[in-house]
Amino acid sequence: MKCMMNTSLLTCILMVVMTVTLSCTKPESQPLKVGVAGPHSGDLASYGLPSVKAAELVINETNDKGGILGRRIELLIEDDVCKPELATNTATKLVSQSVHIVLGHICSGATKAALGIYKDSNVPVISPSATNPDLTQSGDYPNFFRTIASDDAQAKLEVDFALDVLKLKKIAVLHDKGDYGKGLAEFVKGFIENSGRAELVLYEGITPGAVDYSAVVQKINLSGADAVIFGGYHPEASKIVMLMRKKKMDTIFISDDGVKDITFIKIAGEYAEGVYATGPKDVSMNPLAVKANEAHKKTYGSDPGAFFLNAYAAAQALLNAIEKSGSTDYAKVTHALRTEYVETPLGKIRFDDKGDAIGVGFSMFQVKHGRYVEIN
Amino acid sequence: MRTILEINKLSMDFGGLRALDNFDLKMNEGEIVALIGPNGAGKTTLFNCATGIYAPSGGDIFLSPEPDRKIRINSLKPNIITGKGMIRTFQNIRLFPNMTVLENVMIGRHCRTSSGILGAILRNDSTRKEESGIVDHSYKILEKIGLNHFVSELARNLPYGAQKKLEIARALATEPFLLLLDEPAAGLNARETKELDTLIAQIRDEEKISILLIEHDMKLVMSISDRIVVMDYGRKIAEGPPDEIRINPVVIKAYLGEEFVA
Amino acid sequence: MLNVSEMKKSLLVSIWFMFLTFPIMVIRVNPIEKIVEWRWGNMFLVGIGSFILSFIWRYFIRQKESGLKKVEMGEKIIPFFEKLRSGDSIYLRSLCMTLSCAAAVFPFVFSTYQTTIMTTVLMYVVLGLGLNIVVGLAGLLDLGYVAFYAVGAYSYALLNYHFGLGFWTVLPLGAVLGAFFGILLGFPVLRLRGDYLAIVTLGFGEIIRLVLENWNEFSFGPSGIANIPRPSFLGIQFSLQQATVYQYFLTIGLALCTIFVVNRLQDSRIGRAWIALREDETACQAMGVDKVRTKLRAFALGATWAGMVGVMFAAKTTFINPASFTFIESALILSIVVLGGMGSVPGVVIGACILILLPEYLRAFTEFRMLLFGAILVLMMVFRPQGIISNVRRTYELKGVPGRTLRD
Amino acid sequence: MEYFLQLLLGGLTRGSIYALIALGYTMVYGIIELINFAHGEIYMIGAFTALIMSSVLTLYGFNEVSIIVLSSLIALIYSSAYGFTVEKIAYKPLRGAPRLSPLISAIGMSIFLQNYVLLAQTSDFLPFPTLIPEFNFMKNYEHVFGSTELVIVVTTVLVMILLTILIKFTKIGRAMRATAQDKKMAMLVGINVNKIISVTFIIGSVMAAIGGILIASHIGQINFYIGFIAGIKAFTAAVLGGIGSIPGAVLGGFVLGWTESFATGYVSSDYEDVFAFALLVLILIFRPEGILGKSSSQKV
Repeated sequence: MKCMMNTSLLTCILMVVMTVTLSCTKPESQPLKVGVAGPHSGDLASYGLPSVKAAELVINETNDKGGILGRRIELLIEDDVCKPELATNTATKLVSQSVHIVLGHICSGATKAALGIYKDSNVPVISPSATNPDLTQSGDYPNFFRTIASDDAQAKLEVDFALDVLKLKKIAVLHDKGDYGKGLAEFVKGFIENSGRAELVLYEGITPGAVDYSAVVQKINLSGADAVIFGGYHPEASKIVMLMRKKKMDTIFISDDGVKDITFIKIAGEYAEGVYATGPKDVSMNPLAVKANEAHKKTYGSDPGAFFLNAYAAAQALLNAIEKSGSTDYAKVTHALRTEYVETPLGKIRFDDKGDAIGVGFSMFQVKHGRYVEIN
Repeated sequence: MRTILEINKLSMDFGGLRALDNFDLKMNEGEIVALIGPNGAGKTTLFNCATGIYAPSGGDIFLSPEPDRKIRINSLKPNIITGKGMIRTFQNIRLFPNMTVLENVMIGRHCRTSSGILGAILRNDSTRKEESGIVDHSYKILEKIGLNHFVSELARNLPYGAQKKLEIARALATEPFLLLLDEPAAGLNARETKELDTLIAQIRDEEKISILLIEHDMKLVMSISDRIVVMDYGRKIAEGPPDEIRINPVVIKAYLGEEFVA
Repeated sequence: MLNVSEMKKSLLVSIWFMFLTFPIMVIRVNPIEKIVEWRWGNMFLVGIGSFILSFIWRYFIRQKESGLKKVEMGEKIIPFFEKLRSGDSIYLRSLCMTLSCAAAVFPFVFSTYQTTIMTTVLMYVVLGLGLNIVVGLAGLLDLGYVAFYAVGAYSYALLNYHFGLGFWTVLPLGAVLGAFFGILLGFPVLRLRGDYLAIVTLGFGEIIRLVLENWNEFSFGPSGIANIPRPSFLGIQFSLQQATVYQYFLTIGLALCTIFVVNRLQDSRIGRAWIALREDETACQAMGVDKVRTKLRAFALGATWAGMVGVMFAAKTTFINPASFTFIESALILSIVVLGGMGSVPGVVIGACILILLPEYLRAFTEFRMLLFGAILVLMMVFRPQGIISNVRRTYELKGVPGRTLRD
Repeated sequence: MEYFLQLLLGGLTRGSIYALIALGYTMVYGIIELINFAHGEIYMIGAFTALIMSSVLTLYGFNEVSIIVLSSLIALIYSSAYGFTVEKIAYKPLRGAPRLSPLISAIGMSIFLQNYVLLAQTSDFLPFPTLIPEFNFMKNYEHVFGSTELVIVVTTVLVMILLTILIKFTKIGRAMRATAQDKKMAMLVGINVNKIISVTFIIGSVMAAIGGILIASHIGQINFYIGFIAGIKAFTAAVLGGIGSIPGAVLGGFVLGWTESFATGYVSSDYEDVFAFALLVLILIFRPEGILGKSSSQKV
């Protein structure tokens, strides 16, 4: 009983102390905290690390110019390994460190898990890569924005292209059973079935990392599909394309942003020729994109990785919103994100009410002579 | 004198090897019977069949725990057979090495007690009573066997002789009416063997437990057993009181070879 | 110590490691750009590092072999916990008091983040204790334990989604479903022993995950289920911070309950049967223990806790997808049990603290965290394979028996 | 019919890879009863070394044949060196420890090696050069069974035959069998048990590296994570065939490869792994010692 009394007394004292410390207003000169969250270790690290580099580049540049609103910017980099349960820890940690805005997370699942925490703490979040439609369309997360098109938009583009431009009649849809790939494939399947203009001859998931895909490739062959629409990332895509071509199949291969990566062409080599993939509008002529890529090369000595430009644009949009709104207040910043255009490597963008970017155009690309060429 | 164990035409094949061949055996209440025979004669296999570790290829085993009740125990699970009142020890000691001596014996009480998960968690009156009953009973057995100064020692730390005794104690905790001992004297020194001799007699006389034992120590066998059964190549080659067996030419031949038969 | 032969040995080790790490550490190729980068500095570092480490390694190996076993942890903790076990009331009471006070004020002293982490640790304590029943006590190597965890998490998410059932309703349901799946798995694998059992349970865990991943109509596939409500208290909705604290105390409650139950179980008739089964299956059965029932009980009880923690997990993260229930998760829980010391309750608690907190606080070395995690597992096993706290068998009160606490 | 044949041969190719890795598992398990979780990582390191070496050699202008031979050879040497070292560090000090300890140590080693390669090299997928020379083989049926597949299957069979000869007919093979049966006895009759265990790890690692090189050139890309999945599958294959048995591992590999191939071909690749594991569970329930494993009757 005595112990109980002591405990509660101690608790009371501590709570008072806490309240006092917490309510102390912080001086404005404190740095602006930008969280960067995503997978930085584990098997998906290659999708998360480029965002860290993008954030570092943008923020170093801004800090070199004297920061923003007279405040320096501090990066808080946290790993979530793309796991929902770790993402909630990551988010809580960032929130505990009173982060102002967050660039991340990378995977849709991790993003969903983390968003609830950011929402309760009024932290705006911009993801460079989480494409799950629910994130914006459900209306559950008013604090969420993204610089990448959602799955359904991409799926629509793929299906329209297949039906209207290529006039295909038999389509096989494959996915990698992942969050992103399967989500996309579900939409593709739905659009094809609704159109009534083409037949869905195959709908299957493949196991990423499996040692061999020849069985599923044979199955595509047997199904007599004119084209394969694949939802997933480039490692599996290149394996399937290479196998199909080695087996002398000339089935058209259409895929998504996860495949519209230069690595895909480098790995698949000659076999990549003719492959279609959707992706953000060609920005290679965009001077900002050129600049960002060069900065990456200069600083890190290599070409940027996946979602680098999306992350770069997201970082710029975040800083722009803070600058334009003149504060870190949640309402003002989100309002600014929705109203103020910003020049980014992806073009001039702002966000709509749901949080999707306006101005990030999507188009279809095809591999020609070892390069992705935009199809108009 | 009623029959408590009846084995009829028991056979056991391992692939092509016939380890038991139409083996018959009867045991009466209160008897100490020794099972002898050269290595590989099928003695341990018989134990394994009787206690349900192996399923015999043919024949029947009947157990009669009380008058007018005869149960066929072929291929019953070992734990069921133990529950019926027949228990065995092992040739190469099979204690629970990382449990204390007391706990080893307490395992023997498992089949005579019944508290379940809920009882264990709630530790209600009946469970507590049962628990303390288990402890007391087990301790009494250890006292009787003379292992009470080892109660809290881990079984693996016991000297060899004590481990052998502990096996017997553990078996006794299951309240058997028939105890099968597999080479209880193997590896014991003369003094320990002497103690074992007394112990076995004591178990029979005080606990009213009949005993079937496999043993190579002839001195021990001759001194304690009421009847000896000799096995060779899975068959019974002789049976009778010790004095008869001692001079039985068939037995001598099996043990020592042709040339020793006078 | 530092004589010539020792130096020579270490030099050899260092040369060997320089050779060994040469292609991976020194050369980095970019086959796409056709660039080869030579990093001779790394070779130098490996050489120096392995030279020094080999001395330390041999020192500890000698320590271990000479039977002194003066690994610090062991020396300090074991006697301490033995005192606890033997019911030394001063130690017990003071420790409990300190711990409970610390636990009670923790969320008010530390940040929400720290509280979340502690909640996670406590969940793994419960998972570890649950698996401890199966692996530590009954000796059945289960590599698919995470399946039951998934069952719990999905039962809350789905029952809430379809029928709007609340946390408190599903918590016992999760436990029951966990137990049910435990028995379901238990039945076919009863005959298997050792490593066969391990691989089948691994397969079972994978099957559950794959079904969740592929069966969209049932589980919403890889995109998972979002907006799972946090636990409520008499219908009051909490803010994030309050909910975190609330969950923290809930998990403490569950953990205490688990410790209580596991402690009672392992000192009961059933617990003894489990340990005996682990020690010698044949002898155990011959002594009258029903193998099938005992094993099934272990599986079911172990899975029960996983089911409950699963429900808690879903309520904590508010989002679940199959990616959280991979084999690595099972391996992590198993590591907690083995690292802590199989069959030992305080061991599991400490194991969970180390294995969950370590990667979390090693975030500073984000990149190296998993590397260190792997290395620590290996080192721990090499230098203290019985775990941090080896299990101590209970001694019994016997009236008027002197010297009853003899032990090794 | 052609479709069936395609699946059959596809399964054979896939099974060969499983078999090559499974051989390492089964040998190690046979000798020290340890599931060597780090074995998949050895396979990955073998493939990585081959990639690094071939890139370097290409850069220095070696001709094609010497690149293939040299980089494969170096990869085999290195992976066996890794296998050897892993055993010395993570398993040897654990002889006689509780049974689960080496298993945890192995899991730790596996995590360590994955991250070691991740940190020292890259997390990205890297294109792997075609180290298996392509040649004309049944030109008109190339889409059914190409030269690469042929090389993979033939190599596996050859390796299995060589290994069987090694174990059945050589001195070291006899010593290995003796050690597997009874370590204490083997030691008593003068076998250097530690050496035999090291040799086992080295041979197992060589198999894994062969598998790694073959599959990497077949698939055309690698990253640090390939070892984990292949490792689990191969271990499944080893258990399926009867762990400890060399032909069992190969047969298990083939059965697993076929199961996956036919499950994909005739049902759906969604449940490819479910079929594989379900088969494993079924086989173990009805034949707990695996397809070719010897049933060990317990001694009492």
